[in-house]
Amino acid sequence: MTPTLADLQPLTLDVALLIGAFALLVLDLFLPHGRKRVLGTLTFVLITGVLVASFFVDVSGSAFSEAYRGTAWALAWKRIALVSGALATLGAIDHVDRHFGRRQGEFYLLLLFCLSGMTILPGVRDLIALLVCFELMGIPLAVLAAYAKTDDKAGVHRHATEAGLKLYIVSAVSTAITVFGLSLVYGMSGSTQLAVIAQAPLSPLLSVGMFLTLAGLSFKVGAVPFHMWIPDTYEGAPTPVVAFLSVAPKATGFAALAALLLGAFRANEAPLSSVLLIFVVASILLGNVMALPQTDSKRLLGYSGIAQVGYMLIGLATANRYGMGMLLFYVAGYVVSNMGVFFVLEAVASERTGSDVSDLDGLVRRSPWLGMALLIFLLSLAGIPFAVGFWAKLFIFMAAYQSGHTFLVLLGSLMAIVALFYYLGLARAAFMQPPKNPAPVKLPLPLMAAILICLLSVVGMGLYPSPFLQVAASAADAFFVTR
Amino acid sequence: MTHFLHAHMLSVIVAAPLLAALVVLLLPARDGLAIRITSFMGAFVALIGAVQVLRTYDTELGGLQRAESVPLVPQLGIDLSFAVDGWGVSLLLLTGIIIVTGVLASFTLEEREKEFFALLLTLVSGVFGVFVSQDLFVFFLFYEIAVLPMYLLIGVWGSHGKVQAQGPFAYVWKRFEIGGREYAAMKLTLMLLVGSAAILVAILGIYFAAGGTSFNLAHLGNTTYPKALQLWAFPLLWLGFGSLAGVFPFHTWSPDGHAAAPTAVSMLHAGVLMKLGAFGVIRVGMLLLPEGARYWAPWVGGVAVINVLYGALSAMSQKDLKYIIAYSSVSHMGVVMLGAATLTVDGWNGAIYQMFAHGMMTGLFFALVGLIYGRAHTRIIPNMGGFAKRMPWIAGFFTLAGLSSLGLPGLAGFVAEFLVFMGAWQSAHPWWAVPGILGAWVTAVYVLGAARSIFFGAGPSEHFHDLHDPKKSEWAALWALSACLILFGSYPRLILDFIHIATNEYLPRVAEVAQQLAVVKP
Amino acid sequence: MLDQVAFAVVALIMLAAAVKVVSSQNLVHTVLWLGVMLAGTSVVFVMLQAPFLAAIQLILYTGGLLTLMLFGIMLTQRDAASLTIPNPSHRRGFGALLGAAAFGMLAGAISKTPSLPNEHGAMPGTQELGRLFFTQNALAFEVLAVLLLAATLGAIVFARKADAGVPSESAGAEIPARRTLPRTNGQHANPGKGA
Amino acid sequence: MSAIDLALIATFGPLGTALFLLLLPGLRRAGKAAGVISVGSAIIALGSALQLALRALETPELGRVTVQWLPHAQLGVASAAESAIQVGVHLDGLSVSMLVVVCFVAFCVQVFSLGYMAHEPPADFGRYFMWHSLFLFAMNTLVIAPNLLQLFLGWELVGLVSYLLIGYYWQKPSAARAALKAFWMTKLADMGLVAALIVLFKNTGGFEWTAHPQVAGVAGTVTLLLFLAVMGKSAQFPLHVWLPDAMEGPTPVSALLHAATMVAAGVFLVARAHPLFEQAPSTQLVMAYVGGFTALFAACIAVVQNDIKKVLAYSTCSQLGYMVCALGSGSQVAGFFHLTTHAFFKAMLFLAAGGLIHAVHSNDIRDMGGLFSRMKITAGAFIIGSLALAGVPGFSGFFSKDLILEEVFARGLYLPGIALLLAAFLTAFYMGRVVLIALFGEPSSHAAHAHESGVSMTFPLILLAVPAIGAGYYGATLSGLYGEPVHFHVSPIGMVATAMGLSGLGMAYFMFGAPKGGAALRTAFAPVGRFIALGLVDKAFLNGYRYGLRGLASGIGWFDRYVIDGLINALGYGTLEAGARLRPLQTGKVQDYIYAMAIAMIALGTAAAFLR
Amino acid sequence: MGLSAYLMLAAALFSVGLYGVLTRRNAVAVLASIELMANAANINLAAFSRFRAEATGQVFALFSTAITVAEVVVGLSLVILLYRSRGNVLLESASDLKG
Repeated sequence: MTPTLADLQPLTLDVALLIGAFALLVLDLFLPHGRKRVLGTLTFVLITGVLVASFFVDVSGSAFSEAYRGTAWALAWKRIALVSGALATLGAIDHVDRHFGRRQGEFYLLLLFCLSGMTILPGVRDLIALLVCFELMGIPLAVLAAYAKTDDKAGVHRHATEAGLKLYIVSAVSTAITVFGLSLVYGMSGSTQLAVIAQAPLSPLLSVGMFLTLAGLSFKVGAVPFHMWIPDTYEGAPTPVVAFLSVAPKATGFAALAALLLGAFRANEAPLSSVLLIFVVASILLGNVMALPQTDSKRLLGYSGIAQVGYMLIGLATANRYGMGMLLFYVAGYVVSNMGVFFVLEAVASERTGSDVSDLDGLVRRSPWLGMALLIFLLSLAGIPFAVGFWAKLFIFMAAYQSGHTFLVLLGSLMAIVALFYYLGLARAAFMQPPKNPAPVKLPLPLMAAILICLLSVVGMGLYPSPFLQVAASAADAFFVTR
Repeated sequence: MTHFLHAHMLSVIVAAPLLAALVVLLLPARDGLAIRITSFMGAFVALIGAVQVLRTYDTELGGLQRAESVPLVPQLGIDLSFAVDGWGVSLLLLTGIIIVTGVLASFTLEEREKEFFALLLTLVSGVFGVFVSQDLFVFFLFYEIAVLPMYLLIGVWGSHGKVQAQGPFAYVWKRFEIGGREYAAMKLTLMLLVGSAAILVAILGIYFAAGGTSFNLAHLGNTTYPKALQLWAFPLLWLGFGSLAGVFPFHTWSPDGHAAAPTAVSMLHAGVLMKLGAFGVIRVGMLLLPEGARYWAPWVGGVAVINVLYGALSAMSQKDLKYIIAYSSVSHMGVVMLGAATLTVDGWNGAIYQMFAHGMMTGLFFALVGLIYGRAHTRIIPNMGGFAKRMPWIAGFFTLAGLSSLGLPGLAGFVAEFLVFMGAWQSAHPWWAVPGILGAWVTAVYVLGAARSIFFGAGPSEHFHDLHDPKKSEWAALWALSACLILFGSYPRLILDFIHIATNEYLPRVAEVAQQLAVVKP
Repeated sequence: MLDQVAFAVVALIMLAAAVKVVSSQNLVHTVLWLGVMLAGTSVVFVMLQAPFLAAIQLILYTGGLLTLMLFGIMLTQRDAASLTIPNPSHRRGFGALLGAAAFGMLAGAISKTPSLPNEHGAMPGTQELGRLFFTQNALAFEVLAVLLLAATLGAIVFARKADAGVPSESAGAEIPARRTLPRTNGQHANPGKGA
Repeated sequence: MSAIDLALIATFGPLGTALFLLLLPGLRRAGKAAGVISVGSAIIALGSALQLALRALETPELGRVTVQWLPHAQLGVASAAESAIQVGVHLDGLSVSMLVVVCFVAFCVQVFSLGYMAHEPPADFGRYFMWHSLFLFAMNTLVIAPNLLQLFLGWELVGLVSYLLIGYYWQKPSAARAALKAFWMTKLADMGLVAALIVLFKNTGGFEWTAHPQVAGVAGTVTLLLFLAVMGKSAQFPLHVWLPDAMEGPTPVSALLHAATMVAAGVFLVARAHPLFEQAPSTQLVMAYVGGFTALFAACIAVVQNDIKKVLAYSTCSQLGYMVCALGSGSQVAGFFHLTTHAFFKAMLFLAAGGLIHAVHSNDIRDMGGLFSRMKITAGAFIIGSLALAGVPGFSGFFSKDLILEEVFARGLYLPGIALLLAAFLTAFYMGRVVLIALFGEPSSHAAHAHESGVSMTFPLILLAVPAIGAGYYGATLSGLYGEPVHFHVSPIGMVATAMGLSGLGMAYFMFGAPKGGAALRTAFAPVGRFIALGLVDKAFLNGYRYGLRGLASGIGWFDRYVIDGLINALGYGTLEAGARLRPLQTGKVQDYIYAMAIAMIALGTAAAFLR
Repeated sequence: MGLSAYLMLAAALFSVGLYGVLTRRNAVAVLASIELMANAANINLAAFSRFRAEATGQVFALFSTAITVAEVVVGLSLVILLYRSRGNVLLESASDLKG
């Protein structure tokens, strides 16, 4: 019963990540101010290393008396988190170095801690651990969002603070609600283990607990009506952070929701799934429509992200292996596409503070390849063929159609066209407007690398999605076998 | 090598423009000549390929030939599978001709050639892909590819128009500048994509009804679908694809779009892309859902008839030359849909042949409009007059195109329209023929009327100083298209035989399935 | 009988304290009332035979947290000397409505639930607690450690003297009593040396 | 060389010439050379036509060849082998004699044009002859057609050439308009032909004019539709309005297309499709009445025209009315015979008129006058033509018109018959009027220095004069080619007709020729003249186009732009507006966000707690 | 002394806390209200664990306490940040980003 070192075997990767983080913490203390840039590189190396290791180390099996179980499903989410972490680091290095001066170390450490929370969570099968991981992910995010050059006069500080604060308040309240809900769940089921909870008889108090938990967690994925912090935070927070914030927590949030709803709450029984459908419709409609009038590209992407979450929730709402596999694929595609866009924004707006759409003006003439990349990312988000986003949407629709939600397919594809309107609005600035300053965008190497990686994966997964689809499907199988 | 080419001719045709596009992207932007040459080569290779396919298509054998297949998403049974039937053969040829002439016609383009040609060629390989793909899903993929570059092509290189606000919806004008190129581009893209949304739903329905194992068209075609599915899926396909074919009332993207688009794009869009829509309705809608087709045929035909007359009359009311041609396309696509709706051999032959004929005719038209606009710097007809004095050849070509569009025997247009009318008269709704025929007459009225007010009458006024006949590469385009019009008009069997084979293979199946379904479920 | 009376008393006190927390017009009072409420909680824990929990509650919350909050108040108030800090609230009616609704929802669920667990067995002792900590919840415990570290780190990041900034001009303009600022600011930040 | 080859030469020779001129702009712009080449091809065509005619005199059925034009197979029959959509050559007496007429007149006209158009800029001169060769090709295609389909092809092509040639002076707005009008009117009528074809095809699976067993049911429809086309092409009331305007074209063009051959194509069609028409007596009746009315109506209008070409144009209408009426009476022999004779003398008349116009540079007969003394040959030809047209015994017109009247009355079609008789009187009258005013009236200033035109313009006249006078005497032989040989005999109707004609001439002389002219009579007839001159039919068509068609069109155009398109824009606008209206929801105050969450949470919880 | 009494108490505290979160304008006060809510959860846990006679609930409660404390630590630092940028700690003063 007492945990041994063997119990850490399924958690090898996460432990490695944490050890690396502590090493960096120590290193940070000894690095002189001028040299802190190297921390970013090291962080990237660390995360990438763990990612690579994830292909060689066997992390299956359960630990801590069923509190954690490493499965293909968990591994898939782990990798998604790691990828987004690595990309975020890559995209942030330059920004951090320029703006956060001597506080770089903390930035990367917080990122790493947050990331470790994300990597552990998908395999967790115990309410308490789940909650703790969720918080480990959440608390650093609020700090990262508020990260800003405190001595600048251009109001970054104001906005970043506001972004962080809003995220913090919302997440704190959600946590309170979640904990309250979980307390009821535990109380009515007598255990904190998902598997046991799934057996508990359904009583009003239990389902209230479930719903409170659902309400508490779904703010992290930003489903309507728990979405309202998203646009503000995205607009205010530093772009590289937003790039991370806009994908990783959503991914992990979905992992958590999946674990709870399907693992413990039997979402495939009404009324949970119908509630999810409400979330889906609301998110798709509101997110897309609200994005239309936006003039700040980060804010716009915030709203569009809400809509995207609506699509992902479809996968969750189907509550079958097909749907879950497609959800996984969708998230993977969304990670690369969305981060790509934010990196391009970062590259364009790097000197300035805001992120007005007009910053993109004439991009394709300033630096053609950057413009092309932006276009491809946007088309991928809009779900246009031969970009990964297309397959993602398609598969989700297939899942929806298969489980009888034909109207969701119709609604989804129609709203996807509304989405195309504002995505093309960004493309319009880049392609049809004359550039404000014709000088080519100067692109720091790490950022360029990040954009390139995103581009390659978007196009690659778009041209030949089948292997990734395979992985997603088998992961979903694993989830349903072991839940 | 040659063997490889022979084995993968279709892939070559589809890939050639795409490769050319990539090469163009890699070329330095200032090297205009290299860009033009490359794009021309890309288009030309595709054309040669198309001709080769036509030459080597075994008319005795018929059916699908030159099949190639590569699994794309095996989990869902999506294969990248190509093959041609009689229809594909002819439409490949059409596309080849149009793109080559289109590239030639836009040699004189001035700004940002690099992106322009790259997008143009991408679009074209999408079109080729649609005509050869034998996998419903890949069909849809290429369809999207063919539709999308249009946004940038029109939005960046298009030309502006203005429409003054009035009518019941005048308040809308405060948000859009109607007639502007970006408006046109956006409207076109969105309307067509709404169409493809509908298509997607129908496709999913078909796919899962067929077992959800494969998107292969042959497999889907051999399945017999429940009547209910057919009845709801067919209209989705009809209106979805139809919106690209300019089916009333989803045609309004076409006038603005074509008017705003640059020459080559209008040529390609009206010449080939609108055909994709009609082709989709027949190839997917009618062949896969015969019962649905039979049930909805009266609607399809009725709307098509509206298209014919409505388009023609709207064209008649226009002052802007490009709008006239655009509306005429709407009208002529109505003829195509009418032929499709007849569900008769002659009707279908006519429909496909009309795609072919109208493609070249409208291509020629838009090429000429481009030239006239480039020289006169106006498209407003009342401002013109007597141009024939300075540009006799252009006047001649324009008249030729006009004659073909009004169905003058000896030119391609006649064959198609005549076949369609014959089919209509043989069909279950013979009276469709009447408005169809009248439409041809109205066409005569507005086309020749336009020709008169542009080219004839008292000589051009002073401020048209640089009116002149075509220059180097433009000649080639005009001559090629006109020659095709005459050639295929006087000896239609060059193409019609191929079309006929395919029709004869497909139509009986449709009829039979429809029949047996009808008896199964009275 | 007795414990019921006791519970009733404690519960009433806690509720009263809670109400004061959310209604008191003086920030310091708010925090203090919070303290009362938390203390009450630990009493409840004792009633529930969770002495360890009660202890932790007392130390962590009532001790640590209150101090922390008061610090926060000190740091962010112009006039640290007096303890009368305005603490307004708005939209009371609507808030009350929602609060009531929430209570109604929970109360309804509780009352509608047929079989609430009801075992009066002996509570396992503190060593059982420890066992649970280090077997089943070892993972959670480890993660929690990281979490606390992260939180500290996060707190430090912004409190750093080195490049802690002054309110930017735009923000500063909103401060009514500008003159009193330097003194209070001086404790934790001096505008002079921005990083 | 087989008959088929000859026919093909006669047809494709000219086409070759046309393409040759089209593709060699240099040659075309040279002018004269182009003309010569074109005339050469015309000679070749004429030669092969005559050759065919000689052969036809022995055996009228010279043969038939067809090739498949479009693949067609009924549903289920895989091979495109047994096709009915064919083109080819069909040579019998009818087609051969038409061929001869066409080639002969065309040849004469082209020769005449060499002189007449000499002053044109060379480029236009070349274009002119290019179109002429094209016309010859088109017309011959029509003539040698083995079925109605090919006939239709040629039919449309000649229509096209007529459009091009009427619009020869395209810089004159009136000419451009006239060309357009001609094309629109005929095209409108041709829709009838298309309809006839598709109906015929559905029932007989082909386009043959032979009496097909299954045709009986639709014979009425088909023939009526065919007749609609005939009315357009052969300028029958009320579709005749384009023909007078067509005179905007050069005079030789009027002679060839709008007098001798093209407009007669309608008559040829009916004669061709005689087997069909025979099965539709009702249609024939309609034809008879329409023809008769047109003959009289057009003659009336011709009386008041002062433009010499207009007079001839209306007289053409009227004569075509004769032919149609004859066909309506069921005798394609009479109709077609009149077609041949009319072709000769009307062509001659036009060419002569062209000569006169050329001399005085005006179409107005009042600007001419006393030209007889100045240009004997031309005037002589004109007089011969007029006499033939007036049906004066001895001239070809006399025989054919006589034949027609006999047939019509023999069928008991008295009303049309009487109309024709009156028309005969008027014909004589207005031709007399023209001759008297233009050739013998007192010379006007224009006519002062008029002189005989060159040989290239007189030679064709002489050439045409021969058949114009003599054709009648070979009536038997000619009509033998395409039907029962008719032998001329004196008949009461013929007498009446002749009397009418002569009295017409007399009256004309009394009104215009007599030294002390019947001014009284002229004034008496003036109001009638004015009424006729209003041209009500023409105005009706004009308004129909302007206010009917154009009005409808602009209405629909408005509807499309502002209602259909407006709806779609409104949809997009609505969506954008919704987005803008929703923005205030996002207040920026975090507590409002928590409100949203709280409300949702409570709603969910309540649902979970109470909805069970 | 039944379980439901404790649950009711917790529910009441939770609701009062919610009210506070919604209505208080001072960030610190809002934090305090959040504490109320979290604390209510703890009472639940303790009560349940008592009436199930097993310790997991208490463990859970301990964890949630720790989490809450960590949260407050960060929260306060953010409040300070807010003060630095706005010169006050009223939540609504942080509403530049909207729409």
